[in-house]
Amino acid sequence: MATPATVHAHAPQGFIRKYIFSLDHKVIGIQYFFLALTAVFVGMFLSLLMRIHMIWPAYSLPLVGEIKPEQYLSLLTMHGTIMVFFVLTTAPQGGFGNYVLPIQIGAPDMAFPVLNMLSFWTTFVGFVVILAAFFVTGGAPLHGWTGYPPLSALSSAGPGEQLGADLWITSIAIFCVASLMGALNFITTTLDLRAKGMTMMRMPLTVWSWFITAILGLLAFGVLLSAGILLLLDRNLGTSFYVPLVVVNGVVMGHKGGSPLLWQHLFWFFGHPEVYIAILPGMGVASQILSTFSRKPIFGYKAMVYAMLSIGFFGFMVWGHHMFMSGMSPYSAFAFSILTMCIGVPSAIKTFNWLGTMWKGHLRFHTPMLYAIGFVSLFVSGGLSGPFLAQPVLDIQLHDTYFVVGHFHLIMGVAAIFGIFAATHYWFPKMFGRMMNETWGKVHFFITLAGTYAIFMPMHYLGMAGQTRRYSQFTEVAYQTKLIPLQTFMTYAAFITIAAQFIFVINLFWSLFKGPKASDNPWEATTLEWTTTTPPPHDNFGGVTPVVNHGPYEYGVPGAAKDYVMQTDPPMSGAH
Amino acid sequence: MGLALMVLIWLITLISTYFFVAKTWWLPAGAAAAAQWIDGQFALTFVLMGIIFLAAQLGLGYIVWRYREQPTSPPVTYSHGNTKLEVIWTALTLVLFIGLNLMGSRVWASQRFEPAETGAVQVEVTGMQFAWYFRYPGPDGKYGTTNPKLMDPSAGGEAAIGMNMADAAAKDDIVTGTMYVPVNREVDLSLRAVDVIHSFFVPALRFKQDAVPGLNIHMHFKPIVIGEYEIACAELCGLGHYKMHGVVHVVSQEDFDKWLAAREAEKQ
Amino acid sequence: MHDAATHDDSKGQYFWVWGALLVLTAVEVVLAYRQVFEAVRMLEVLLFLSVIKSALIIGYFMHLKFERALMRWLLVLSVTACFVIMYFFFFPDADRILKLGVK
Amino acid sequence: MSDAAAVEHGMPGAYEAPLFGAYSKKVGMWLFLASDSLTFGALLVAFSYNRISMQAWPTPFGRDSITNATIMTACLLSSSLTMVLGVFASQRGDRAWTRYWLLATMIFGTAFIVLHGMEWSKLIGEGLTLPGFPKTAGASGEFAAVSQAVPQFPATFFGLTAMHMLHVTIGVIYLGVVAFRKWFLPILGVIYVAGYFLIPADNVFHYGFTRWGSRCWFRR
Ligand code: HEA
Ligand code: HEA
Ligand code: CUA
Ligand SMILES: [Cu+2]
Repeated sequence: MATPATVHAHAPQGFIRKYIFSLDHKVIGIQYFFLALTAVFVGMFLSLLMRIHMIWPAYSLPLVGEIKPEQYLSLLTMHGTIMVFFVLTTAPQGGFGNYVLPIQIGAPDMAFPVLNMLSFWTTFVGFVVILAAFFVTGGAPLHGWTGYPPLSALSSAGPGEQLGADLWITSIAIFCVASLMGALNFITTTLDLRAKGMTMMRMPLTVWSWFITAILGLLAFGVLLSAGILLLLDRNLGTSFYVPLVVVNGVVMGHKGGSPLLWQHLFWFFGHPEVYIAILPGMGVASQILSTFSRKPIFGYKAMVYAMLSIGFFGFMVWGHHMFMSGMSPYSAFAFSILTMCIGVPSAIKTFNWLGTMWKGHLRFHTPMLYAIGFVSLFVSGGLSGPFLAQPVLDIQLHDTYFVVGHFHLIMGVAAIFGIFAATHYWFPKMFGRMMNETWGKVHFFITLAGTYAIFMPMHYLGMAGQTRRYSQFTEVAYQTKLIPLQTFMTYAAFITIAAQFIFVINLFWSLFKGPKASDNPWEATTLEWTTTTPPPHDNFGGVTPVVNHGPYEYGVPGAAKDYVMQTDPPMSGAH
Repeated sequence: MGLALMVLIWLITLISTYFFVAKTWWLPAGAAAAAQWIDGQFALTFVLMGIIFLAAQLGLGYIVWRYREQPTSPPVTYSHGNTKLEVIWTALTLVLFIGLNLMGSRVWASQRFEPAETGAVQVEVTGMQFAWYFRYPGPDGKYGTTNPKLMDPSAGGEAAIGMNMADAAAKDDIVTGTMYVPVNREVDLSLRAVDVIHSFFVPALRFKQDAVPGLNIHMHFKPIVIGEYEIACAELCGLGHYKMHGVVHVVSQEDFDKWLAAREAEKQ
Repeated sequence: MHDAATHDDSKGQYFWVWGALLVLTAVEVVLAYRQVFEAVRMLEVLLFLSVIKSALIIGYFMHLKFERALMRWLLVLSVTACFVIMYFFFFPDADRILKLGVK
Repeated sequence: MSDAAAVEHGMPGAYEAPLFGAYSKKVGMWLFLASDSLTFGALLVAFSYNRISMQAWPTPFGRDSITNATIMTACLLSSSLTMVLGVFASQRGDRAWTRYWLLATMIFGTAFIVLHGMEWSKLIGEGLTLPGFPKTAGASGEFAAVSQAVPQFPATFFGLTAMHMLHVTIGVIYLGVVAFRKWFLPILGVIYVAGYFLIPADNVFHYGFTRWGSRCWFRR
């Protein structure tokens, strides 16, 4: 397998080796990107159906027909799962990470290209398997993306809990394997393939964020894999890891002695690091872009790195905040609560530093910058509901209400997605050699920012008023019927926002073919991907390995010829 | 562009804040002893987070507009940050967070670490797809045993929770579909579930606890306002999750005794 | 295949380690089979012996001993830390089941 | 993998020194081990969780089982030794001995798998079964009772050891690929045929191994 570097210099020929089973990290990155794009549209379509059903439960849609409560729950489960796994774990890490990380550290490819290809195709299989759950008897599972047993472990507990649930778990297990392979590759690449002069403390914050994300993935996905395997055993071989003696509809099930809490522990041990897996790349991208378009060095580079490291570190010790009401030991809740609050501190550092970066800068409002600013705004709005949820006493009221739904949509459903939007607009020229249309990008940005706030901010009000989540309609509980007008407003907001997403895809595809040609460094940025040609050659730097002489964000350096100093520029006297 | 963005961010911030401050949608009026504490903690957190929210968002909007690139902008200051500032805000947020946290934990401790007061009303809550059943131990103060093999949800009531009528302690147990509790007395709940996880959530009483199959979780609360309060199931439990609701009637002690006696009489 | 880390290439040590592992296994078996200690103490002793064994295996056979100190510490600490926190938060709940479990 | 190779062969000056001073494949292997130990760790934690939450945990294994398990452990321990010796041989550039040591490692691994399979078959024969599987006809010993009373016991036993067996099997196959390259598929075929004749038809492994295989084969 250790082929000499010369082989690498010319790209493989033939369609299949070049575009389908390519070993080139750039092609794989683009494959991940389009997989995520497909997934996000599936997920979005599901959320559209959900929003419609909530307000007009009896409405019969063309093609889809009338949605029954159990089908609503299937939509919900698939929406959550697809969005979290196949969009937010796939696009920022597998997509942009794969494409950009090797270039940003000056490597010709990932450390293990074959593994890289395998992890993409494994992810792809996982996606196909999860979609298949829609088409089997009983339909997609209805146990939510968290899949709490016994509901998820008993095929008689509800429609969709038959083959559909097996497929769901299998898909997740496959996804875990794929992510483990990916994580391993990212870490190794970052450790071993940095070009001369690219010390750890000169890596762009994006690289740091992908690196830390990969570490989280490496430690977290294995646990979910095991948990999933045990759940499969419970479902199919009658074991009782998660299921105690239960009676479903008068029928005594054959299980006994298991504990539903075990799954919750295992799931959230993975699940909380997972949400940081979703946001960290977004943070990296925001830092990169804010610095670039403020024409200022990032404020507190080291602090940013340590903040991300400590987010990763604490991220493993807070999972219990999802379980305050679950019957977990109330003493553990104490510890989890304090640790969860601690995680707000590095997030606060990051927020301050983002603001500090823009402070007294020269802000250039290209589309990526708008999304990065939107990211900061949404991250703050979504993050600040965290300290409410993190206090067990308040969580008594807020747990499993729309307050939580509002929290994670703002911070994950939109902030992290804004990270993707920002990254797309920022790296599109490099990836496809053309510029995206700025005007339409801005139109899309404004509608999406206002629209998503309009959908997800009211969720906090609903949550405080006691609106429980995962309800397919609000007609049964008297106090909740009073909240229907607000829900209706959210549905209309969702219509507009979802419609606006077509501006984005059309812009994307139009620019892919018709956009103006991009120069090598359209944003006047400093990191290594902008030193090579657009799009980069097969081995990224055309046979040479770059030598790095500067930190990643050298903007406005006094005494420099331009207002930015590329990382590969020759060393200057007097500057770092 | 900078102006437009500032206006949008400010608008979003102010409109959002307006609805919070105007309490257009707010926590339902509290009807349990703990509500006062919880709401206090909520208000405190709310004010603190609200200030940070406003400061951060309005600040963001302002920076965006103020520092947009203009021909007249002075050259940027080349700086890699300020360690002192960094340390200051780290320390501040840490203190703030931990302080907030410790303040809130007292209520938690009183609710969860200590058993119910003596003389509390005992109620056993059983969740099953998709109904709540409430059991009172009767004069003997003891719940009779239940047996999974006897559970028959279609029959409802005692049969649904599988009460073992051969057990002497079960003879005077009362099983109902609505919950009655006397005002100003602690309620000692035992929460159980027979099939999947449910969650007993009464917003007005500031009470929520998952009912987990295989566990018998004890919790207590003290209603202090007479009234009817709705229960909503707060843990996804299957297709009927949205309609798994019930009512807690908080009544005076006399009314409660009367109600209990009537049920007892019905049973004979 | 050979990296810069200097290490003692003598094969002998591997046979020693191998022997030690076999002996430890035998000791474990005898202890467990003869029920030398009472239950909890027994578990502690066995756990202790297994930790020694896995340390030997990972250190010698898997060559962790010969890696850079930084790598050694990072790997061992991160994995151990995960288990330690799992230990502290998972098991109190398992214990609660004993008390709260439906009899 | 040219770049990995580049670092491996120490292409001077092109790259920053790797943080851990190890070439990529080695780092990759360590990372794999870290994630793998968490995967298995989670299984063990699940097992301990169930065990703690259970008042009476059965300890039904008798002398033969323990002896057998001891031998199995010895096999695995020895396979580590032969593997290390194999690494030494390859460092000396001694291809023949590298292959022999790898072969020895595989033999120990295979011995483990076979002993494991025999142990399983015996236990199943004595009535230790998973709830989802048919009960062993006529079994009424302690194991049958345990399976009834504490289904957790067979569940964790089979679940965890199956994962481990799978792990060892994949390892042996991978070693085979390393040791034999293109010869490996024929060898695997031979093993398969041997398995087909050696495993009795009423054995569980017959399902996974030969019956499934022969079905696929003859249906065509
Ligand atoms: C990208 C994903 C993401 C991120 C980053 C976060 C970040 C945080 N989350 Fe969130 N969370 C989710 C995704 C995410 N979460 C999801 C998906 C769920 C629900 C899962 C389900 O049940 O389906 C959830 C649920 C959830 C719960 C459980 C609620 C419940 O079910 O009852 C809790 C409780 O503690 C919580 C807390 C936090 C906290 C404290 C942070 C912190 O990291 C936030 C830190 C950020 C800030 C604090 C804002 C910025 C800082 C400043 C402006 C500085 C100044 C601020 C102060 C001094 C206060 N989250
Ligand atoms: C990333 C995660 C993500 C995203 C983006 C969304 C987006 C949306 N979600 Fe969802 N949602 C979840 C994750 C997400 N959600 C999860 C985890 C749950 C919980 C499930 C459970 O309870 O089990 C949930 C649950 C959930 C509920 C709660 C239902 C209930 O509890 O009963 C609702 C209700 O309104 C809802 C609605 C919406 C809507 C209207 C959108 C809209 O915003 C859609 C508009 C879409 C966008 C603004 C994004 C467009 C993005 C792109 C076009 C990206 C382009 C991609 C590339 C370039 C690669 N979602
Ligand atoms: Cu019961 Cu939801
Ligand atoms: Cu969390």
